[in-house]
Amino acid sequence: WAQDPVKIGLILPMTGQQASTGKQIKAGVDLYIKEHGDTVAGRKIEVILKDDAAVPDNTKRLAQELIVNDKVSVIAGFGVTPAALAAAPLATEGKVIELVMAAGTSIITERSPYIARTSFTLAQSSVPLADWAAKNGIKKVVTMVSDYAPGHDAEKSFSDRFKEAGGEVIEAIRFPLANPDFAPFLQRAADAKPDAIMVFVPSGQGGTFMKQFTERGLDKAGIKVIGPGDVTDDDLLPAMGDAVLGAVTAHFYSADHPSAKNQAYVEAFKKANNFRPNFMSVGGYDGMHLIYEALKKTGGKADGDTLIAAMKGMSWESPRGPISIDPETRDIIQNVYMRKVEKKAGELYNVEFATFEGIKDPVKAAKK
Amino acid sequence: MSQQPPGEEIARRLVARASWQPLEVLFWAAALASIYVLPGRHLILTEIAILGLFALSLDLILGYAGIVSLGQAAFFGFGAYAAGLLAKYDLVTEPLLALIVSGVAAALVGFVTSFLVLRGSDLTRIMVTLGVALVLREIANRYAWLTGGADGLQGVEIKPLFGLYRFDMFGHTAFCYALGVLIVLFLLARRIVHSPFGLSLQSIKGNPVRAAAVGIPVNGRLVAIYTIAAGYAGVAGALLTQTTAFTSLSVLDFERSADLLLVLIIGGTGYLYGGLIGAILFKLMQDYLAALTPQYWPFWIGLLLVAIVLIGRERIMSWTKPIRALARRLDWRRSTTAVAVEGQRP
Amino acid sequence: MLTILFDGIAYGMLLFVLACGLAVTLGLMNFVNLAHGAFAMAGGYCTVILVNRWGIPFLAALPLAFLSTAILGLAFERTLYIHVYRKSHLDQVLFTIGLVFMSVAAVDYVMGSSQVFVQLPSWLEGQINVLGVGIGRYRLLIIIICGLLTLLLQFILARSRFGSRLRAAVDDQRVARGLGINVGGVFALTFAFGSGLAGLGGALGAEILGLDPIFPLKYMIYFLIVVTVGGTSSITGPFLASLLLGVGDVAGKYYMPTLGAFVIYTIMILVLIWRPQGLFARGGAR
Amino acid sequence: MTVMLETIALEKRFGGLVATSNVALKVEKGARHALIGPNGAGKTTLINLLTGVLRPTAGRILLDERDITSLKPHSRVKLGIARTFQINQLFAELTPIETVALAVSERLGCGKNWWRIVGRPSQVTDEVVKILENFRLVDVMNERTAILPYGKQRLLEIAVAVASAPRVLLLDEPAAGVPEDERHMILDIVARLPGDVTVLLIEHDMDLVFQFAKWISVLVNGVLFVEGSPEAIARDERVRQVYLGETGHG
Amino acid sequence: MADLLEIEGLWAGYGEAVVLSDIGFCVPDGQSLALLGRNGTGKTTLINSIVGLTTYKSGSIRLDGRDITRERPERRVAAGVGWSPQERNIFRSLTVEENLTAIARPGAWTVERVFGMFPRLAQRRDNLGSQLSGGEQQMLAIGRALIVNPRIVLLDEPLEGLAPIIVDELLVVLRKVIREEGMSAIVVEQKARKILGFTDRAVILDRGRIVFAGDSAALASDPERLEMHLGVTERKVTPAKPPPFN
Ligand SMILES: Nc1ncnc2c1ncn2[C@@H]1O[C@H](COP(=O)(O)OP(=O)(O)OP(=O)(O)O)[C@@H](O)[C@H]1O
Ligand SMILES: Nc1ncnc2c1ncn2[C@@H]1O[C@H](COP(=O)(O)OP(=O)(O)OP(=O)(O)O)[C@@H](O)[C@H]1O
Ligand SMILES: [Mg+2]
Ligand SMILES: [Mg+2]
Repeated sequence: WAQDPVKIGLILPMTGQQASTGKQIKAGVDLYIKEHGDTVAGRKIEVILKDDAAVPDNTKRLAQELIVNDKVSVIAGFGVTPAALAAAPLATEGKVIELVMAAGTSIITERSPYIARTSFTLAQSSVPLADWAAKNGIKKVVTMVSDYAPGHDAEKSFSDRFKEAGGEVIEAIRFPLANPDFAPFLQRAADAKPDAIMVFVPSGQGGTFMKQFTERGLDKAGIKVIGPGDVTDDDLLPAMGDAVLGAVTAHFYSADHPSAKNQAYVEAFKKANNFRPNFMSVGGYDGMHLIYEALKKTGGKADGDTLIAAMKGMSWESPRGPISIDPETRDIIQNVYMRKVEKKAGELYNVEFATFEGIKDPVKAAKK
Repeated sequence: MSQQPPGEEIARRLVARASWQPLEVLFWAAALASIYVLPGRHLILTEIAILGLFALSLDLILGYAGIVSLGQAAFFGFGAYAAGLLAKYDLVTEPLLALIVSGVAAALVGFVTSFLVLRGSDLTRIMVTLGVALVLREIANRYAWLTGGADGLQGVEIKPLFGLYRFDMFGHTAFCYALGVLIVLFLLARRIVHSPFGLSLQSIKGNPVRAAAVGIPVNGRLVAIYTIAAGYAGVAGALLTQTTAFTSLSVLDFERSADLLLVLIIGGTGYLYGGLIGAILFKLMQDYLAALTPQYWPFWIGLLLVAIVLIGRERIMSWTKPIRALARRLDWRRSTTAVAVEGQRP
Repeated sequence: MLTILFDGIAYGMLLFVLACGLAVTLGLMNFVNLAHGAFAMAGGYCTVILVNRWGIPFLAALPLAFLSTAILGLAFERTLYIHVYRKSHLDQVLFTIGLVFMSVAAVDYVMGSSQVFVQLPSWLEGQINVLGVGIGRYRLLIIIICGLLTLLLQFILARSRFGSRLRAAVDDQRVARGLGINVGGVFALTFAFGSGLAGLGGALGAEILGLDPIFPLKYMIYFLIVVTVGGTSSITGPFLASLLLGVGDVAGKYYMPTLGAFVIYTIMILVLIWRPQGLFARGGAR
Repeated sequence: MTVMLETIALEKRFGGLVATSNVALKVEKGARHALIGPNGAGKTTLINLLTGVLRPTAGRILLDERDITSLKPHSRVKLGIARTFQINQLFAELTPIETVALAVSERLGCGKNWWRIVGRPSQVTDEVVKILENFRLVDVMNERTAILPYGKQRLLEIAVAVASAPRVLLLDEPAAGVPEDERHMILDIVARLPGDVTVLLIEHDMDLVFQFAKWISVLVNGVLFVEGSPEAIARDERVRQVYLGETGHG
Repeated sequence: MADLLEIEGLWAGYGEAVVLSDIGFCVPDGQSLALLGRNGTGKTTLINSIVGLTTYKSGSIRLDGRDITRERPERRVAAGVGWSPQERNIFRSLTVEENLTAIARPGAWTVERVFGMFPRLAQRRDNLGSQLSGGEQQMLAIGRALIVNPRIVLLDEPLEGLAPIIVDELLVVLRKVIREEGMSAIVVEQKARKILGFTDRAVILDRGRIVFAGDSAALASDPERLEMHLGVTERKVTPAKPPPFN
């Protein structure tokens, strides 16, 4: 069997609202394979890409087909939380690895013993953000999040921690996931006169939000934007204009991360794709790394139990910095950086200025 | 003209509308055969069967009663959540029974909302049905404690069918189950459309003013068929939940209703098979193209849709003439009845 | 809260510019052009390229966006749409959705799937403060352009002979031709005009709504709502409906953020039950 | 003789226009009654009021002494009012067989039946046969109505009305567009209806009117102008002036 | 007198179906022609073919010496064809006045002149097309045919649905226009006698072919011919009641 390829089913939203997420991850995966070859531990790696358009019942069927017909060893990708959740029972039943490369709700990894994650959880960046905000003179905050699980996660983790640290959340606003005009919500936030607005919008919507924020003149009114890094997504940042200068976010990856590894990564990525990598792409890149290394460790054995065992505790240096897989929760442990939007060589970047090291998912940590 | 006395000829013509055509028999034989012939494709076949049933529900109101709806997902979603909740909280554990309950529940919703679509033009109806589906979606989103909100309904576990057949990962049980339900409901629909009730729907579609002048209670008939169709959609939704043990807000999405409309138009309205054929074509096309180019498959689907319209359904139908001619030759009743009736008006 | 009212009006006006092209094709030509949003998107991307890449001033780019989408619309009309006018509404849906799919994938291929923005001149950014009411400069511009447009449209379509020839052609194409109306020409001109309006809307709306390849799908429902609520028999109908919806939506979100999109859908359903032909339909016209 | 259909102070306004004004019309049981009048006098409007297509602004309608003013159109059909339309109202996609079968099924009360196939019971078939033969529609019975020549469509229009075996038959210009020989056929068919069927005919073809009618009402500008026997109407100078003209009948 | 309209060997129909076979006749300038025939014999199809709305198979149509066989309908109108369709086809969403102004072409016929001929229309000038009585629609259809100021006007059963007094007036006006203004006309009519006194020539169609072409007056005084082609008998009433229906 050593000659058989190891098949990886990559289920991503390649069309629809979340298409940019899919594109980034796919590019990350491709880049990794290009750099590291398509053979590992004597076995060829074969990636089968499927588009679920972020519709969970598509995800479920595609996962099922990949497992049953294509006999994949790993299903990977998952642009949104419901998609990742929908596939979980199949991972358990089929004993295949479900590797989450994007979705960021805390609970996902608890849904099957075969799930591992190389992206992030929203709590991971929201909690350090709350700490930072409390320490930096921000007292009153309005939270604004998209009304779905990751948004709720971000809102809850931030508020809990922020209140603990003595801050005040004067209003919590949730807006629909698909939302054309932020104006009324922003106006409402502004009328509450906070020191800062904590915002979470899914990858891709940050641009509109920031535009309308400045259009309203809130920056001039002295209100800061803080949030998990999605709102100043690297993908969109260059197009957002100078208005976003100074926005402070907490996130695990910035294209500006000042390590040699990252500089090489960004360069190679741009060359291959013509656009800047964002945090989604490293999820895909690191996910492939995790699979490769685990296979090396198992000597090419790719059944679910062996592979997940090999993944647990694995640690390595990623473009984002040092990361590892928590042996208990199979979730990712990583640094979270505080960043501020600045202009470098005429382009906007999230420039890191502080680091919180080795952050575990706070939600799961709190459960113990 | 035939040599028969006109009386007999007329009687025969009336009944011939409802007689089984050889192609129909062939169609269902092929469907049944796929259980054995294509065991590896049962997953997608199940989806096709469900989509086909869903399209059938739209055909009943659109193809026969002339009500355009862009909100069938409302009933589909309602059925889906009903089945999910019934299973999750162990309210009705037998899948078939739960399916029926879900269908009836969706039909009730259909009955209540049917009064909204009695008036207005096509466009109005499109928007009202769409609005109903969107509002329902918002409600499902809002009551996340019950429905799971944007994360989907988790923890649904479907008990074995009749206590015997477990829903396996290969989807064998699921396919047989879905196909069985589809066949039963298809037969029922076929019966309905060939009945005087069905004919009266067609007349309402053609000319409601005249229909009323013939003594047809237009609104009553529309309410009835809308309710039935909602039940069909609900059953389809429930089937989806039961065969995937999962449901999420996407069952109520606008895209679902829109795709459904596409499916039905591709297959053609008003002869019952349109939805089924459309479902087969659309799913296979999508599956094939998405495998070929996961990122840009919508382009090719779009191109196909455009081509279908530009070439024209009649011309496409004429390409299948040889097949139909062949089927007619195979018709065992040909000698006795000389079936010149095309029966179906695609 | 006057700022909210102002925002609502601007949002409504934007909806109107985006949807009025559809009101023209759907309402006056009786053609279900779901690809309307694709023309809006074309206008948007056209502006992005003109302004961001070629450095053409924003205000100069607007008429260019109008023109280029109008020409694009004309080209499509002459080659493709012309074959579909006589088909059933359902076929039109199929056809135009097909075009939407194609446009979405094609733009994704050419321009990438991330959102893009128009780089506005600085004099259009930020707010001015009039008597304590925060007025967004950009939104003010939208209101002005839209107001002028409405007057122009009203004049062209309701008063002129062109308007009645168009409506005659829609009522009965065959007979209109038989009575000497150049149906092809009238339709082509109208269609191009409608597309141009969509393009203008896209150019103006890119800033507020964001521009990405799925734009035509994302906003299709909104366009349709405007047109149905307003009724298809005039231009003032959709105009007033846009304002109603814009203000309703913005105010609803401001005062009851948890109800989200409820407000706009509920308004729509209630209006359509109350007046199936639309709020401002001309009595019994269709 | 008993009055079958009666209107009391019936009025219909369209905005500023009074299309029917204080009309008190009595049609006797079994009558052969014609309604004539200039174009736009309100004849069709009156029929629409009688059948429930339009709601009157004021006044009442009695059928066989029962008030039917607020009944839905289809309920009035159930009570025995059938009509033809001045401008054909047919089912373009159905064939004449289906159209007639539909009307017959509905009358026999099996319209709600969703289980049996159209055409069973055979009583339906028998009637369909009879009607198609009577109206010379057998040769086109399997064509889509949309492509029938105008004259045939006209016949089908009347056949549908007759198929619901009415007690009161309202004919709105039935002969318009029908060639001369078939005009007489229509008249024959109407003549052969059972004697107790009440017929109200609107027609501008005076040959037909005077052959058919035993009683004529003249409507002008929404008002009942004169009524009388055909002879009296033909002689009436005022009717000549507003309607019949100099070469008119008489 | 020169021939205004010349049709030669015309075959036409709808789609695949051929309805008209080998039609040929002429209408001289300033003359009128009665087009007769039973139900479904192709009268409307012939009119529609002259307007340019059928599927053309072969043959030729010339107007004023110019070949218009392949012209589009709107060009034929510009060349001088006016048309009143059998089913009237009033533009529903235009007012009476707009129905006229939308298609008007300069010439002797103006909106006011049409309203002068049909005072009833003048009263209803702001009514939408969908809100007219049958006869009013017919008047408007005729008005539309005239207001394009054609050389030849094609009237497909124009008398249908009009009150007798209006019919009389209309025929008087038409005759005057034809005599004095040199307009030509083709009039389709079911009741041959009504029209034969008015027209100069007559053509009878049967199953898409011409079975008679000649002088109107001659045809009018030839009851056998009328009976043979049109089924017109001088029967007065048919009291010989057959067995009752039902
Ligand atoms: N919906 C409407 N709105 C406004 N006016 C209308 C409407 N329907 C009919 N009318 C007007 O009412 C008047 C009466 O119309 P009606 O159809 O009853 O006439 P009629 O007697 O049947 O005439 P005809 O002999 O020409 O058919 C007409 O002047 C017509 O224009
Ligand atoms: N759209 C159509 N498609 C196919 N066949 C048609 C169409 N319209 C008419 N026909 C056929 O063409 C033939 C001639 O019809 P036409 O309407 O020209 O007759 P007509 O002499 O005007 O009859 P009428 O006296 O009823 O008006 C008929 O047999 C009819 O069935
Ligand atoms: Mg009338
Ligand atoms: Mg004709």
